[in-house]
Amino acid sequence: MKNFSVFTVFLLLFTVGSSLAESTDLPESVVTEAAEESRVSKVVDLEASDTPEDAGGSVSLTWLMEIDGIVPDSLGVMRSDPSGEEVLITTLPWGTLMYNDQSVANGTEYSYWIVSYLGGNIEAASDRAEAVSSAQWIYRGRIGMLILLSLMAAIIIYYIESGKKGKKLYIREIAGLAAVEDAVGRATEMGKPVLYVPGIADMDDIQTIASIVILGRVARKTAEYGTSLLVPTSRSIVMSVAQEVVKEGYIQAGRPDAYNKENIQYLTDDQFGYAAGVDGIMIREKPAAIFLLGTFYAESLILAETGRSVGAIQIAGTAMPSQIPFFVAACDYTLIGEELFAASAYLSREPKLLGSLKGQDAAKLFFMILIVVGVIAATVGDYWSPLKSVAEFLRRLVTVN
Amino acid sequence: MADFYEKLGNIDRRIIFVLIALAVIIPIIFGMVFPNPVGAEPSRDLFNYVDSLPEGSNVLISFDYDPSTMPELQPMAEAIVLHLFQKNINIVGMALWPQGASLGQDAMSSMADSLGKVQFEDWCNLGYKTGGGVMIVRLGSSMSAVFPTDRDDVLWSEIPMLRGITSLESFSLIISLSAGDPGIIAWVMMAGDRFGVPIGGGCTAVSAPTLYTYLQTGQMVGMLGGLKGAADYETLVGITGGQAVRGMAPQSIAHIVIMLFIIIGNVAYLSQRKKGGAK
Amino acid sequence: MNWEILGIWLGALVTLCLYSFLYRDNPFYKFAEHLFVGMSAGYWVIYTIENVLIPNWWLKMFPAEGGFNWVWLIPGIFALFMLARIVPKIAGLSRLSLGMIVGVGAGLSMVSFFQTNAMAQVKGTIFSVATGSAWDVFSSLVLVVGVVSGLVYFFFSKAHTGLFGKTANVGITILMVAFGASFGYTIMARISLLIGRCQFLLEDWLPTIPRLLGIGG
Amino acid sequence: MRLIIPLAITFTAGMLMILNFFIPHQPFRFLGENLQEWYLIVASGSIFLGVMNLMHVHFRKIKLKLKNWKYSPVTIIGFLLMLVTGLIYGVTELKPFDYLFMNMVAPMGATMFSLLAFFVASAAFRAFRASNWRATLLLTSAFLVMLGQVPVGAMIWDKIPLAKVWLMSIPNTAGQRAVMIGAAMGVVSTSLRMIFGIERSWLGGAD
Repeated sequence: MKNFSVFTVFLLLFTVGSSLAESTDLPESVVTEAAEESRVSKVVDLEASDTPEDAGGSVSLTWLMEIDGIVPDSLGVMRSDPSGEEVLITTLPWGTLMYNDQSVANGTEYSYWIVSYLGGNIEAASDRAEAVSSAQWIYRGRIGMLILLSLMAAIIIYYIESGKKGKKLYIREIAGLAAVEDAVGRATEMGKPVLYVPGIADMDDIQTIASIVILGRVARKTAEYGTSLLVPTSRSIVMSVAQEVVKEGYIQAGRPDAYNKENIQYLTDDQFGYAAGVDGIMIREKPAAIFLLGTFYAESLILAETGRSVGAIQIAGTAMPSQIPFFVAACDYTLIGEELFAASAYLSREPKLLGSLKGQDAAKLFFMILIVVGVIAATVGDYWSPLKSVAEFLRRLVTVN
Repeated sequence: MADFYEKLGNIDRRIIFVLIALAVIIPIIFGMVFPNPVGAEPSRDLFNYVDSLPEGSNVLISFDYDPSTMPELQPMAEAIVLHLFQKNINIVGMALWPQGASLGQDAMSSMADSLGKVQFEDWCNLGYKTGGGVMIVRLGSSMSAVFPTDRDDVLWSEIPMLRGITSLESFSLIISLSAGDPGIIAWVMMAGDRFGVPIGGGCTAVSAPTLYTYLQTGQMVGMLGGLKGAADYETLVGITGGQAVRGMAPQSIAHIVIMLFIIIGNVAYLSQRKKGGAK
Repeated sequence: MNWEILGIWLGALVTLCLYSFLYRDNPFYKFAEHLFVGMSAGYWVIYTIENVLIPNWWLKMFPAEGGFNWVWLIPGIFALFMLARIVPKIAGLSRLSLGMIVGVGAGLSMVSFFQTNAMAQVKGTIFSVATGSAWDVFSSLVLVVGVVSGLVYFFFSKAHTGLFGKTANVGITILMVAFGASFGYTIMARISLLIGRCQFLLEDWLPTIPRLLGIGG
Repeated sequence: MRLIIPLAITFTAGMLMILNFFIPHQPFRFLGENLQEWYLIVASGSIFLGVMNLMHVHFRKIKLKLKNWKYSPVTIIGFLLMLVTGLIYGVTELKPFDYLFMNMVAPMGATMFSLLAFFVASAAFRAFRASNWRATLLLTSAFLVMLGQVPVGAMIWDKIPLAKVWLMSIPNTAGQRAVMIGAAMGVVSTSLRMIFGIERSWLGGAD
């Protein structure tokens, strides 16, 4: 009967408000005892800790449930701060095993416990767990990546600078890019347009950015040759940027009058609606050269096969591993992965851009060495343990959490 | 003759289109079913592993998918459940995806009804629990602490078949039917690698290639990949005219048509080249 | 008027119109293509308003519980700058928005590509090759050699001659085998799409014809 | 000169996104998260630029009676149909907008997607020719995987499905990894060129 009244007090307090300031004088042992008598499952193994690697203001709670006992309706997460003020933070469906309290201040020690409700009454409570929230300045699991990324950036910038200083840099032939001039030339001879498809991603996609830079170079060539250039886009911003760079290409070629804004048009944001529209353009305008450069998904082959059927020279390029095989099968030339990003340097031959290619190579070399050393260390490490830790270290270095 | 090969090598692609369309339409109209022999592949490995389990062992099936991938994964679920029941192995179902729990319930209860298996004695469904990999680690120390009740709030202690089960190590095999994350990878890393429980699974065709590496390293005992994997298991278990096996008929004919065209293309190409006709 | 049957018919007609493209360009395809472009553009405008502009912008600037969050004026202003392109005189303002978009995109791509494409893949390749059967060892070696020689192929600043060129050749060969396998593997998923459309036409649409003619009821 | 401010914005935004990845502390967290949201809003708001262009192109076609102008009204009507039903009835289920989407836009998308079944066939026929040994490897590996995907493969030899698994898990993984690691280098380099304003042609001419 005494227990019952205790619960009534709790219930009242809960229904009236969430503050439990007055209930602090209730001995906690009473509640625990009650739980055992009525045999309602309580929460056990409650652990509270600062949410790691965040901007602070958050405590993570995890717990388990006692198994033998009556199943409660729900759980209530309780918290008290140093002043002793107790609050019910939230009620959770029964069966939940974790919660993030986002309503704490940094540097304050809070005490947490979880109560089990049955029929609106608190029937059991867990032990308490304490935690202090704090903010961190770095994701510890990302330090390895930070080091490697900074290293790479430094290498690339170093080579860009040395390129600027006029150091002569070699670049190997890239078949797909060597063919750009021929493709535009052929279109001119045949009196047919050039079609440029910058992919279906938006301007925030790095492949689209790379594609737009190449578009600028291609536009300059079409302007020099006096061939019309069609650019259908699937994103408004890409359309705007394409208009700018094509116009600029025509100005640089000294033919601003030949620039036709109407040739660069938006179709639709819809992946397959765009594919249908571009297919229509291909089959009606019959371009002699088609460029498919940027981010492509499943529409890659729909475009490439239709382009093929109108007899165009096709130069494709993407870094999407799943779509490269289709371009390889259906196009005359394919820029595979990194080759797409090398295109602007290749086409412009600007020393600083060539420098960045050299930097990329150095970075690749670094990773190749990392792989080879790692594999040797791991393999030999199976027989001679000191090397095993080397392999472990390298694996940890490239692990990102 | 060379002229013939040249024509053959440049067949109008519309002829290919018509044949592909027919290859798909005809099996659908006539409801064709093809024999589906299963080679030495991961699906057979999984079947053999399950087949070798002793009667009365416990197997955990995690239904980690939702309705969008049902065409591939539901036939797998049904075939595996049927196999386990036939072998008198107890099934404990659970899910890392919210909707997986009810899809698993469908598979288990429909098979149980037809085979006279009893819920709570031969099978039970613990339901969905959030937390992915972290939750799996906890299952490694105590199953009942994570699942104090089953999906319908029946207490763990009141389910007779769970009496001998304490942690993941009580299971002879864990099978994850997985449409993505969390799924097989979480089970392999958290349950397989940490607690040494054998892991098997089924996944969509799209994600199969990334999971093949786990077979290579022995972190998985076998795997069903996509519709073909589902059809394999149906065949091995002896389900005739199953959902997946039926889907294989148009697939098979279409694949054969494409392969025939590749052969035709090469015959034409090589003959032309022999005669010096090729460029 | 039975809306459900009308819906099936609309779907079937546009499906057939688009398939006619496989034969050659024709008025039916032209019609469906123009319709598709128009309707999907309209769809995306509404979708964008309902799913981005209202919840992610308007409701954050003017929350349901009242008040005004001035921070959300900033993206609004940037969006207006972008739209300034319509007026030639102030079209230059759009460069400010472009600068932000490209900056966000470049920064985000840099870390995400480096994390998932470089770090994770390198990590996956650091393992002991001397485990399992002779065949497993061979496979592991092919994997490691494939990755390293594939990377050699991508070297730009060194001529592909001599030993270096031979390694690059191994790399491009492995790439070709990979592309072939990937192509062959994807065919099944593509055929499944066609099966889906054929089932729609044969099992959903065809049966409505006798019903419409009053035969089956 | 007019490029300085946009380039400064690019630099700031790019650096913030990078720092946000490594530093959980404020204000980086707040700025990083907000910038992504802002980007989304700006990109979404710009959709009006595109549709205005679409309408302009088609009205112009009709006015100048350019080639195929008779189809332009179809695009315009289709666009307005979706726009008006969406604005009037909203996007909830069983409303006209949803009806049009489910019964017209979605089937058209699915149909275009399914064209791939035909195109993989014609591309395979044309591209997979044993013209040199490398092309032969491409062809063989595609052929083996295709065989391994369907029952015929196992009928011929029960190791063929295994060959498929090997090709997918070893050479395919190796090839994909090489492409991905290489591409990551390209992305880092391109991003750096953007953030530091080394490559600025995307801003058009203004200097």
